[in-house]
Amino acid sequence: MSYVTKSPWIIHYDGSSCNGCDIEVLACLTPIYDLERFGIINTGNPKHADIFLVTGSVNEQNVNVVKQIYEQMPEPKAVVAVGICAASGGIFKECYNVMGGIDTVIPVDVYVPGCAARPEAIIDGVVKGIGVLAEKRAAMDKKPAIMDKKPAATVQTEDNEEA
Amino acid sequence: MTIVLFLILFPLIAALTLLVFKTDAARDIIVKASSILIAAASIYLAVQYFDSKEEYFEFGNVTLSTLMMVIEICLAIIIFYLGIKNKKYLASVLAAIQTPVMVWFELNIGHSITVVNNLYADRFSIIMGLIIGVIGTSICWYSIGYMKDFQHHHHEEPDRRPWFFFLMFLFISAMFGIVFSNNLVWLYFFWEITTLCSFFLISYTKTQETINNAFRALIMNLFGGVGFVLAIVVLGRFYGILELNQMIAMGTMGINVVIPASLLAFAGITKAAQMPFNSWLLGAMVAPTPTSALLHSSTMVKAGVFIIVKLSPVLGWNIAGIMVTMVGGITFLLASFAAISQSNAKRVLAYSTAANLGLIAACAGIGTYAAVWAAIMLIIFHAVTKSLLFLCVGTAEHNIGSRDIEDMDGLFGRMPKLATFMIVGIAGMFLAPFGMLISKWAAMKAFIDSGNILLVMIIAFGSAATLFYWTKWLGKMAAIMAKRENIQSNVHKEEWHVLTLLTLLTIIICLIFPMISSLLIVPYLQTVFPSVSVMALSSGNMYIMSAMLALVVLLPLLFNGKSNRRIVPIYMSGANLGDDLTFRGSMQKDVAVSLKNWYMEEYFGEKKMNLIGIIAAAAVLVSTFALLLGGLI
Amino acid sequence: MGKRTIIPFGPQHPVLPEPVHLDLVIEDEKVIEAIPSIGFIHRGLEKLVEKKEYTELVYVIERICGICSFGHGWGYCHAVESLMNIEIPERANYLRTIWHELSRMHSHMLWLGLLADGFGFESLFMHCWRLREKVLDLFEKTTGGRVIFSVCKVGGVRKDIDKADLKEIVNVTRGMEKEFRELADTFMKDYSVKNRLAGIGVLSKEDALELCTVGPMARASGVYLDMRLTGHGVYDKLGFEPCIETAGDCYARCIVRIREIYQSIDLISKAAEMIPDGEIAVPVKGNLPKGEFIARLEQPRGECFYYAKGADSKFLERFRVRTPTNINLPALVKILQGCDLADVPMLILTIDPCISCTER
Amino acid sequence: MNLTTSIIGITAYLILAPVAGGLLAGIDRKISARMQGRFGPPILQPFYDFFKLLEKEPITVNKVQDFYVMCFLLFIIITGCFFFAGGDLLLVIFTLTLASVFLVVAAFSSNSPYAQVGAERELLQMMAYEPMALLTAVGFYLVNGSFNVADAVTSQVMAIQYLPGIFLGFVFILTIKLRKSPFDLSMSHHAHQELVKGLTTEFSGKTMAFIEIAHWYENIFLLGIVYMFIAYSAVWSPVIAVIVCFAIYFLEILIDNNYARMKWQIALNSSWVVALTFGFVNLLILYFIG
Amino acid sequence: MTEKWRIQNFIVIEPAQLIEKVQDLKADGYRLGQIHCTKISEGFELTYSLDKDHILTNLRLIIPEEKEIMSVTGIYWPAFIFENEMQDLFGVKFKHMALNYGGRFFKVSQQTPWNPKETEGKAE
Amino acid sequence: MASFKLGRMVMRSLFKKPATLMYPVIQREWQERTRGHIENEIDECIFCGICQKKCPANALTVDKISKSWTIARMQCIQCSCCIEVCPKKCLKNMNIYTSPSTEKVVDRYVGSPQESKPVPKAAPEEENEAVGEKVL
Repeated sequence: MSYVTKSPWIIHYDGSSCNGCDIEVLACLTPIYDLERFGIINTGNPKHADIFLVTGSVNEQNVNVVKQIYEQMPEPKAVVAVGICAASGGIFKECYNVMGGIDTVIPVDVYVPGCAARPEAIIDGVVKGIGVLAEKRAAMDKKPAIMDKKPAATVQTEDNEEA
Repeated sequence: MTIVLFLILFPLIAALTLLVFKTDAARDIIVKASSILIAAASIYLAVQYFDSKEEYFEFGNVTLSTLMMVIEICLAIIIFYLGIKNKKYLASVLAAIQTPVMVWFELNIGHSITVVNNLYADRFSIIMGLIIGVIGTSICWYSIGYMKDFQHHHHEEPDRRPWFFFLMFLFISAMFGIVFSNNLVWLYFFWEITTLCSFFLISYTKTQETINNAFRALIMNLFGGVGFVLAIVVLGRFYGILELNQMIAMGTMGINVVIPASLLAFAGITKAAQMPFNSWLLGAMVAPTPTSALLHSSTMVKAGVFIIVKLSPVLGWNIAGIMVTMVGGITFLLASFAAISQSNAKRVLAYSTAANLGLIAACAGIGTYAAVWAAIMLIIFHAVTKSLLFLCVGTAEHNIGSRDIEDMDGLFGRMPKLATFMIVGIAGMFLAPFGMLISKWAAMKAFIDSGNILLVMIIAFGSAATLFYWTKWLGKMAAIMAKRENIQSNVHKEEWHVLTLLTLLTIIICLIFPMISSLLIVPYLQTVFPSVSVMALSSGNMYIMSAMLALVVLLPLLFNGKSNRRIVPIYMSGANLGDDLTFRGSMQKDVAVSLKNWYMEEYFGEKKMNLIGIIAAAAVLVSTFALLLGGLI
Repeated sequence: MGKRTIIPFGPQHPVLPEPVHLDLVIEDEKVIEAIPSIGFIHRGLEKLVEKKEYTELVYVIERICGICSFGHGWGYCHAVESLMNIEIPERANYLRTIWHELSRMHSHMLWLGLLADGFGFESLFMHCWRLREKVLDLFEKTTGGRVIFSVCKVGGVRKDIDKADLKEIVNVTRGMEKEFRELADTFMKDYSVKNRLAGIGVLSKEDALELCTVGPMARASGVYLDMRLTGHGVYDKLGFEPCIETAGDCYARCIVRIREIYQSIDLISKAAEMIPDGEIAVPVKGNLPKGEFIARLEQPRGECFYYAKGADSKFLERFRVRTPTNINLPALVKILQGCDLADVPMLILTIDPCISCTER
Repeated sequence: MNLTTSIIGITAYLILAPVAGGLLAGIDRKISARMQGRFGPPILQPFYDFFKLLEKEPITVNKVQDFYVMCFLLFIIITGCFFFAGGDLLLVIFTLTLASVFLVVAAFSSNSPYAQVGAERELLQMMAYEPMALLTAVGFYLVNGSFNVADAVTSQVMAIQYLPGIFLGFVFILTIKLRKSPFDLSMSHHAHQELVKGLTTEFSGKTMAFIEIAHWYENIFLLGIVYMFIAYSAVWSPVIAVIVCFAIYFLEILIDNNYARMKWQIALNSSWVVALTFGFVNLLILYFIG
Repeated sequence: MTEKWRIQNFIVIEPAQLIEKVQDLKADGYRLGQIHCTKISEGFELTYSLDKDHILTNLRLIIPEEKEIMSVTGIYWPAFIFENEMQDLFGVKFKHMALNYGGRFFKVSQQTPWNPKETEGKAE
Repeated sequence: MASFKLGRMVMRSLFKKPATLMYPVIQREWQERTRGHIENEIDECIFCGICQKKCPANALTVDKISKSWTIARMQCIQCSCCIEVCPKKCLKNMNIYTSPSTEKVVDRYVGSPQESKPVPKAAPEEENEAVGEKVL
């Protein structure tokens, strides 16, 4: 069993969400829910994080940010989309500036439903994410050389839509 | 004795030759050849007098003395004229005071005193001779390349390089004179030559700023000169001696020589740019960098502390000793603080120089065996490391076009070799296994043992400040910035020679310092402090330090720059544009990230620190002399 | 530029719960210039008026922001009801007021926690949020949701609170008061906290007026401004008087919010006492919104505008929200200048930013 | 202390310090969590974190960074070794400074905004605690006539009797060194800081693991200095000293949970004032009575 | 307490009067509440809401789409928020804005989404 | 200089049982009104499609012909709007939430005389159909 399962550090990024899921993510860290029981720390720094919690959907402006945070996380990493906005754009799906769920930009491993997602659901989601992490870690052992093949630096500069 | 004479006279000959042969090629050859000769001679001197405790030479005759006097009068006239011409009347006044007094003294009292030993060589002067002979000449060597660039950058101005090299070698000659003269009149003569040389070297570019600063240096040093003259007069008139060793011997035998000692120490304080006279050293930074390296780090200011250290047996818990200790302590603390607020590399170096000289002075002022051990160690390490740093800054300035530390961002990418040298230099100034720290450690221990708790506090706080300003510079050097072009191929090869030499010296001296200590310093100290001999550092600790240094040097070699890790862009809150240098900023603009150091102006502002320091140090000086005068009356 | 450091602050930054970006120009740690940039959450949801019927739109409007959710729902319903000339039942008005004040409690406690987190007082943050959960439990009991209630609808409210629950609300909030007093004491009297808050980001009354600040931000600078004074809801019946402080610094803003929590507890008790029996909603069938109306509401963060323009159809022609953070942002730009880097999170937090409100 | 005891001291430190340090960190986190009304992580959590970090994909922002961090770890260990071998306290402090400088330079080398600001703050903290650290050594020297740690713990007198001021001052700077609130300026174990992760922003995976373990080593050695204040030749004193170490650590946790993070001005002012008052006055009195 | 929320006060003014009116109101102690825009067939309908003592006064002006209008940021600096927003989302043109983000206040997938241009290709 | 103002609460918390609800170990008790997920008593359902039309999040798909009622779980915002508009009141709010999943769960209820149980997982192609549509 990999140690990743015992100490999954998270990073939380608020896409274009309504804050509802964000405060529930934060609430998970607080005494009543206390994610630290599982060894989870909210690091706030992608380079330390194992699980990427995204709330809210992607829009024009934050798409590069989401991508960049994802790329800056070292392997193994998992993405948990919290709330239905992150899953599919939710109620804002039809808004002109919403591109859709997080999976339009980066691969999502776990979807946590709810509007806003309940802390219990987030805990469940993160625990599921831990499972994904363990699998990815095992896969890394098998073929350690194969990591992310894309050169990370090039992705965020593209700005085609603006012109 | 011949070799001592050679060391004093040969640079003079070289200087005059340089004034005659004005082509680049000839100059290159002369400078290189004489540098090698001088360095070799100083090493030979060290070897020759290695075993003997100290040697005194009867040398000199009336003609020589008269010649010196004539030159002195000429110098005074020159200063007087320059002062009038540039409306710096204070300089003229000071010159008009000291030289007539000196001439009067020599014609009246001086005649009647027989000076047996005009020259001498002991282990301390050998150390100084080595510093001047090796480091001083290597700075001249470095100047060959540097001054070519300098001329290139200032092509609109006339080529004054012959004059420059003349002054450099003249200066070296005078410095040798200072460290080998036992006759105080001679010492004074060389002392004045260095003062005037520094004036011309500082005002080399002849802009108004440089002339002003040169005058400031001149005036402050002339103050010291007045002190020196008074000391000679007092010694001659009341004690009937003119020989340095006799004076020190009297002091250690219990005869009160505190008045001449304080006057001489005062002269030392001005020359060593201690507060309240530190501003000349800062002003002198306008000069070409080799000048700064030669005059203001490794030699001229060292003449100031040299005389104080020489006097240290008669200092200690007397009023002269307390004066020197206090002034040194104040300078160390406040100059270290002031260095924090500086971003101009040369000014940082200048403040650091003033601070370290303060520490040396404080050690010498304490006047115990262990303290003087620390002082001499500091002199050695400081001379090597500081000239390395000055020269590095000079090279950097010519290649990146700025001497500001903040513009040296990413120097590691642009000039890796230079940056490495600089890192060694910086580390050498304050980090654990390197020399300066060892000396500081010894100094601290000496302070505690001497029971001077105020100094203990000063060194504790001063070192903290030192740590801050060096490390932030070190950080700038170490920063790896993306997309930096390597431009170090433009550097002259002479510059590389010297930088490499000094870097190696910095490391080697630290490695062999237990040897230096036991072979040179301890024997010297045993002669001047015959009674007690408590070592500042246990030999065990010394070897631990050397071993640690070896480790620090070996580690990078082992590491070898290999890394099989994936290199990723830096974290910029998710707004990195991918090149690690810009981020997507407000208004969707691409903003270049800019990382600068802290300067804490409101805490450690230069003006504030200088004001406090000058007032405090001046108060110490004034009250000391007031007490001395009061004692006389 | 000399010794100036320019760093990106956000969009992803752990100290900010929401993405906002600042180009921070600092010297040592002193902020010389801070240029804000928003837009990371802009969804354009006001434009959904074209796609959602006015009765459904309330669910969208509630999700402008998860913290001020209830207020948004109320504001929207209020505006639309005014367009349709509907007078909602008194009980519904009372219920809305109770929920709104509970929201204020939860929002302020959340804010206090975040503020504590902003100045690195982790245990204070934890205890604030621990206490806050009790309010959330009340929400869950009465509405079924923790942050988004979906109880407001055009014409009234969807759920009633029965007597027992009302009593529980009063008991729980009153019970919280004791523990909250300890937290409030820490905020108001603890040396280290006071040191971080007092004298930081001072906004004079003149500046507060000039920069058109609203809410606790304005009240902390001594501006007499509280939309509850306009008489919406049942505030006039409860005898409401706003909390005003005069210092205008972060500390004063903190005090204002703490006092408002106490005030909310009182208002809830009073409302629970005075609540009349009756219907909780009136039917809206056969009546379509037309004309225009601007409703204003005192959200936890301050005055909020809801502009609705009906087109005599099921779809509104225009709906617009101007949120308190929106108008407080210029003041933020102002107070950020000359502060320390360590104060930046503090200052951003003391305007209690709700970026998702601002950008919609 | 003779060679044998020195070697035993070093070996014990090398092997036990990370274990004890990790456990201490775990207990710290548990107690903190309890103080915050939370259940908290398992006691062994720091070890899980450490091994997890080792397992992560190795990434870096430049080639030299890892080297500096390795040096940091190495010299922290060497510092501790000097200390537990009974060496010179000043040497220990200087080596510690060297190690810390390596960490700062590692952060500088990344040339990344938050790491840089963190590094500046770390430097400032070093400047803040350095005088008091040196005065602590001076205090021991004045009491025992030697800088050697070995002489202090076998001394005839209990150091704290003579050095109460120095002890308080040292506990004060311990807050900085243990990176506890109110002085967790440059990097914090707490997540939400204006500097993201400050100094350690650019370190990840193994590098981060090394920093963690270096901190464990460092913490144990810092508590060793606390131990020095109490322990002397009396047989029972080591027991008391260990208890005091725990008490001090608990005090630090309590302080951590009761203070807001202060700004750098306060950090610098207060620790210098503490050094100037507690340290200086204590030393003065020692001079007078000694 | 009266029900002040019922008072709406929509005052229709000419675009040329705007600055003068706003200045007068500011001198009277009014505070800028909000500015918003509605796309109508004639162009834009702008509403400037000002508040004094919790009572609203709304200035209403209708301008053709191409017309430039004076910015009120000179009087009420915070208005830059609203003006930039309208500039980005509707394409209203302002003269002399104190702080002009130049169409980069919100980054949106299409230009002026509230007032889609035919030339921009397909609208909603 | 008042320090340790929080001290009492901190020390009390240290020795008290933590406030943490040990969630996965001890299950949460739900309130009666808790909005978790929507169930359809499919036998009652008349497939009128009002819920689909009114759903603000477009999470529902009703197909009268195949008698199916499909809910995209990862799109439902639990607003209970559908329950309110349902003429047959066959929709029910259950207070347990949909559990997180690695896929976007779509539940399809098919009403037929013989079969009255919900089919929790839909076939993949239907899933795509339900959630894959992109809205500009």
